[in-house]
Amino acid sequence: MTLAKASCEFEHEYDQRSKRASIKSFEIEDESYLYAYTPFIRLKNSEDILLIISGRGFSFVVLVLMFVFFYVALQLAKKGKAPQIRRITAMDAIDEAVGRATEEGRPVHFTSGYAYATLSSEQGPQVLASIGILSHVAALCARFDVPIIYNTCIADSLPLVEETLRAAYRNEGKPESYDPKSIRYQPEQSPYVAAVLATLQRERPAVNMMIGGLYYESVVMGEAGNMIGATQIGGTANIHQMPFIIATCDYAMIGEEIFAASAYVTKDPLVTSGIAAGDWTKGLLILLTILGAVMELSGIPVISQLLKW
Amino acid sequence: MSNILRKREMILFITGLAGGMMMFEYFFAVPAVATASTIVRNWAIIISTLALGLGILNAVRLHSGHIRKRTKSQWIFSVWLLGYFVVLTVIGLWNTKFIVYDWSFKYVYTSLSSTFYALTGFYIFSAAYRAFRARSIEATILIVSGVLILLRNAPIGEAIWKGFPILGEWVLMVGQLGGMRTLTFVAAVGLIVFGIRTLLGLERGYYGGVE
Amino acid sequence: MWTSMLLTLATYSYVLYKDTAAFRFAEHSFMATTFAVAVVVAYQTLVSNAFLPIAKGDFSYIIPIVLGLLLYTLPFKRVRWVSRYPLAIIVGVGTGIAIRGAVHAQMVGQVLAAITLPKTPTPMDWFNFFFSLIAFLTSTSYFVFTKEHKGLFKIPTQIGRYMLMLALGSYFGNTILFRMAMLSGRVEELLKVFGIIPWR
Amino acid sequence: MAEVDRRVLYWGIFLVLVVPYLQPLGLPITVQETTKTLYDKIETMGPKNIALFSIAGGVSAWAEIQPSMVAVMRHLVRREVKVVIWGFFTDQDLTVDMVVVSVPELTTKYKYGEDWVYMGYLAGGETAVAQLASDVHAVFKADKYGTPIEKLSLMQRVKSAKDIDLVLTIDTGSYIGYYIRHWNVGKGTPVAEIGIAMQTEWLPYYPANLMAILIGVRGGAEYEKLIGRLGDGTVRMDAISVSHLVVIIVIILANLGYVMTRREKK
Repeated sequence: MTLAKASCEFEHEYDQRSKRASIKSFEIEDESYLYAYTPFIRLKNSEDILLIISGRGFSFVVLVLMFVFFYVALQLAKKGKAPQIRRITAMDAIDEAVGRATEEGRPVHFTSGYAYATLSSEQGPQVLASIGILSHVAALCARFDVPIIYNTCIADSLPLVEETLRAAYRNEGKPESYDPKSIRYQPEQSPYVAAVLATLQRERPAVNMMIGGLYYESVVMGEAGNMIGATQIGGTANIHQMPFIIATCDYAMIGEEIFAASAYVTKDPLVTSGIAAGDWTKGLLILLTILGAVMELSGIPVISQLLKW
Repeated sequence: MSNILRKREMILFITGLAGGMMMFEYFFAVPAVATASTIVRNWAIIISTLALGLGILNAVRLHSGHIRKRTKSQWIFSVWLLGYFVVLTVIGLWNTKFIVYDWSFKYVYTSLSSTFYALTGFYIFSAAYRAFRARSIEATILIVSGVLILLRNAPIGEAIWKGFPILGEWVLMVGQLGGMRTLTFVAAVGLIVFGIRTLLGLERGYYGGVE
Repeated sequence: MWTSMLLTLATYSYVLYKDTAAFRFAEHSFMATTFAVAVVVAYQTLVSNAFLPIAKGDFSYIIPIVLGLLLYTLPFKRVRWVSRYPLAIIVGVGTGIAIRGAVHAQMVGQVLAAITLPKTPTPMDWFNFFFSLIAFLTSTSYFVFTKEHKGLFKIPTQIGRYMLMLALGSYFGNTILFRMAMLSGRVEELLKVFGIIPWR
Repeated sequence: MAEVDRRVLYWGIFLVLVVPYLQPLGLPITVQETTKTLYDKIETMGPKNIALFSIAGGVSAWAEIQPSMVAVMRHLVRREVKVVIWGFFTDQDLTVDMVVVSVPELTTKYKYGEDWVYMGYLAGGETAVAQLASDVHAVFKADKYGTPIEKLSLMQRVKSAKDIDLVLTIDTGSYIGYYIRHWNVGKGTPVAEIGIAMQTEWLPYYPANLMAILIGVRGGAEYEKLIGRLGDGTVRMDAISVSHLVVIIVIILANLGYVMTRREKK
């Protein structure tokens, strides 16, 4: 099994001080490299059958470690030694916000963002986390008889959302109150934005929650929600939208917080134990960063070699 | 048979299998797995594509409800939506080059897509107006870094004072780096923990709460 | 051309004035076309990704089609559960892809970048190196969930918050550039269509 | 002050964005060295020289590259430099049309075949660029309109990269790299880039292999300033400048208002 050799060879000299580069010589072995992604993968030894793709070895170790940490945390939780989780204010605010909606007799609006319009992209987990939070919100809405509106453009998430809402109403003993029309689908991103704008303006929800794989819609929905004076709770792990969530929402969750929140609302130690596993991983890699920086500075590039393994 | 198939464990097993395959393929160079996971990815695309029908059913249900109930200042638009959609779909499936479809594609679909995207220009402005207020030290840092970037991007900043682009450049190339790295890093940690939870069936968003 | 601009104006009437009938018209026309385009694109995807391989004799592609059709059991209470199987594949693929990309590029890659020393450094480069290193460490401490941010631990988390704000502010400022360029492009087209400025 | 109706802001930004289109303001902008070198180079060229206009960007990139393309072409025509056009994007005919319409001298002052030619579309990526460097006539047998290459007097002078005095690669991808490798390193032809904002990643190759680089709308605006004819680039940069200025002013006002209301409360 031979994957392509690094086929486009051109030497280039780069002068660090002046930040100038120049090409000295070049050669092309095979034009097919233009279409192949293989140059990015270097095989260590073509004789081996099971090979770790070079450069990804350490990442694999980290991933395995995380599974181990998760297992340990779960076992600890089963023994009743669940770690304490710090408060997530945005989640605590949900109860109050739904309460306000009850008083004002206005609905609650919930949405999970564009997320490339499918669960099978790398945005999928954010949408799942969002639906996890939705199950909590829906239960509250069912309890207090507040209508809930869910706008989405992710067709393959519809079965999940339906089951989540139905389960929420059933668990509160009001299966007949579940209205399938509260889930509204629009194809693609911009019609979805249009529909959310329309919903906000026409049905004037008291609470506007946008949690998930948000894209440009974050600032549009956030400002439109502000205009009608809704309490806004937002969250995303997409870095490029975090500033807008923070700017437009009363309560914002950024990055890891939305994943943690979906566990946090369950208040179930078995579920929240995983958050501790995440903290341990962070701690480990932080130690590695400090150690690595010190060693690099003293001229022993062991850690950086390890990371590149 | 259907009792076994109904079990949550079976569904989680399939999920784990598909997820495990994607991860394995990424770390190990085994041609058989690579081929298999490409096939599974193609399956996922096909299934997602077929899910569009669910969305259409959803919309038809919503809007036919509006029409039946004659919802005030809505039902007429619902009629328009469904009628236009059916006509356009039939034409589009028959021939995408046909004038009605082509015209709608260019002047309604493409044009309005960029119109809606450009809406953010308005909203980002008022968001900046609200967010950029020096309520606290944090907010002040947010303003200073935001404004420096604005002055770097607009040629007028350079014309006002030569130092603005240099400061803005520093914020962009160095100042924001650490924070960005953290956000990338912790989002990944959270995501992986969440992913493990999903695969183990502990996650409420994915059949955690249903029997 | 004219239609598209009238629809654009109708859309902006929502922002500049209020929720008008014109906006509703634009909204519903837009949704209808997008639905139609989505159906046509989906049909083409199915043809090239599934029907053509089947026609060529690769019958394995019948499986995803059957799985996809299982989604449509959703309205029927007794057999609803079978719709979970196609979802299992979709969610599995999504979770797997997300995890594998996250661990490599977003975790190990970031640590590696944080400890990579500047080559041929100037004093400024050293300052920048330590600044971003400390920013990384402190702001990560803000995301510790199993410890309340109190006492000694409050110091790094507070600095971390400042660093996060620095990052988010710069992102905010940078995005304004692209969004303003988009909006000004729409303004340009409006003016051209209405003959206020000439086509160049 | 603190709570102005949002719609006032929206109207404000909308109207402010209209102004530069009605009257280009030509707000101050500093010309970068990487732009100036291209201007200086073309200033030294004349009717004896031939420039290559290679289109490797689609219509979708017009928003960014159109101003610099037009401005550079205007400059070439003013210096009476001969121009050869070819490209690698299927929708490039529209781009060529746009340039011809924007620079009418190409049809009035210039004679097709003698002063400028459009050779048409070419597939093949790096291989094609490499082959063109050594033998243009082996690749193109006729121009876009079917005229055999032998009958085009300008093309009689263009056999290989050595006959071209300046390559202008209009780029949204990696064609700039192909030209650097095969035309500049291989044959010594000067290469200049007209690119989208992302192309700054090639900046390190300036000036060793890349003689100039015009980045996005800003590059176009700078070039318009150099040739003394304000156009789309200037207008768009004005729009950016004005809108950013308004944003900054509003932020300052908002903060003033905030401080005032806080004082009143005290």
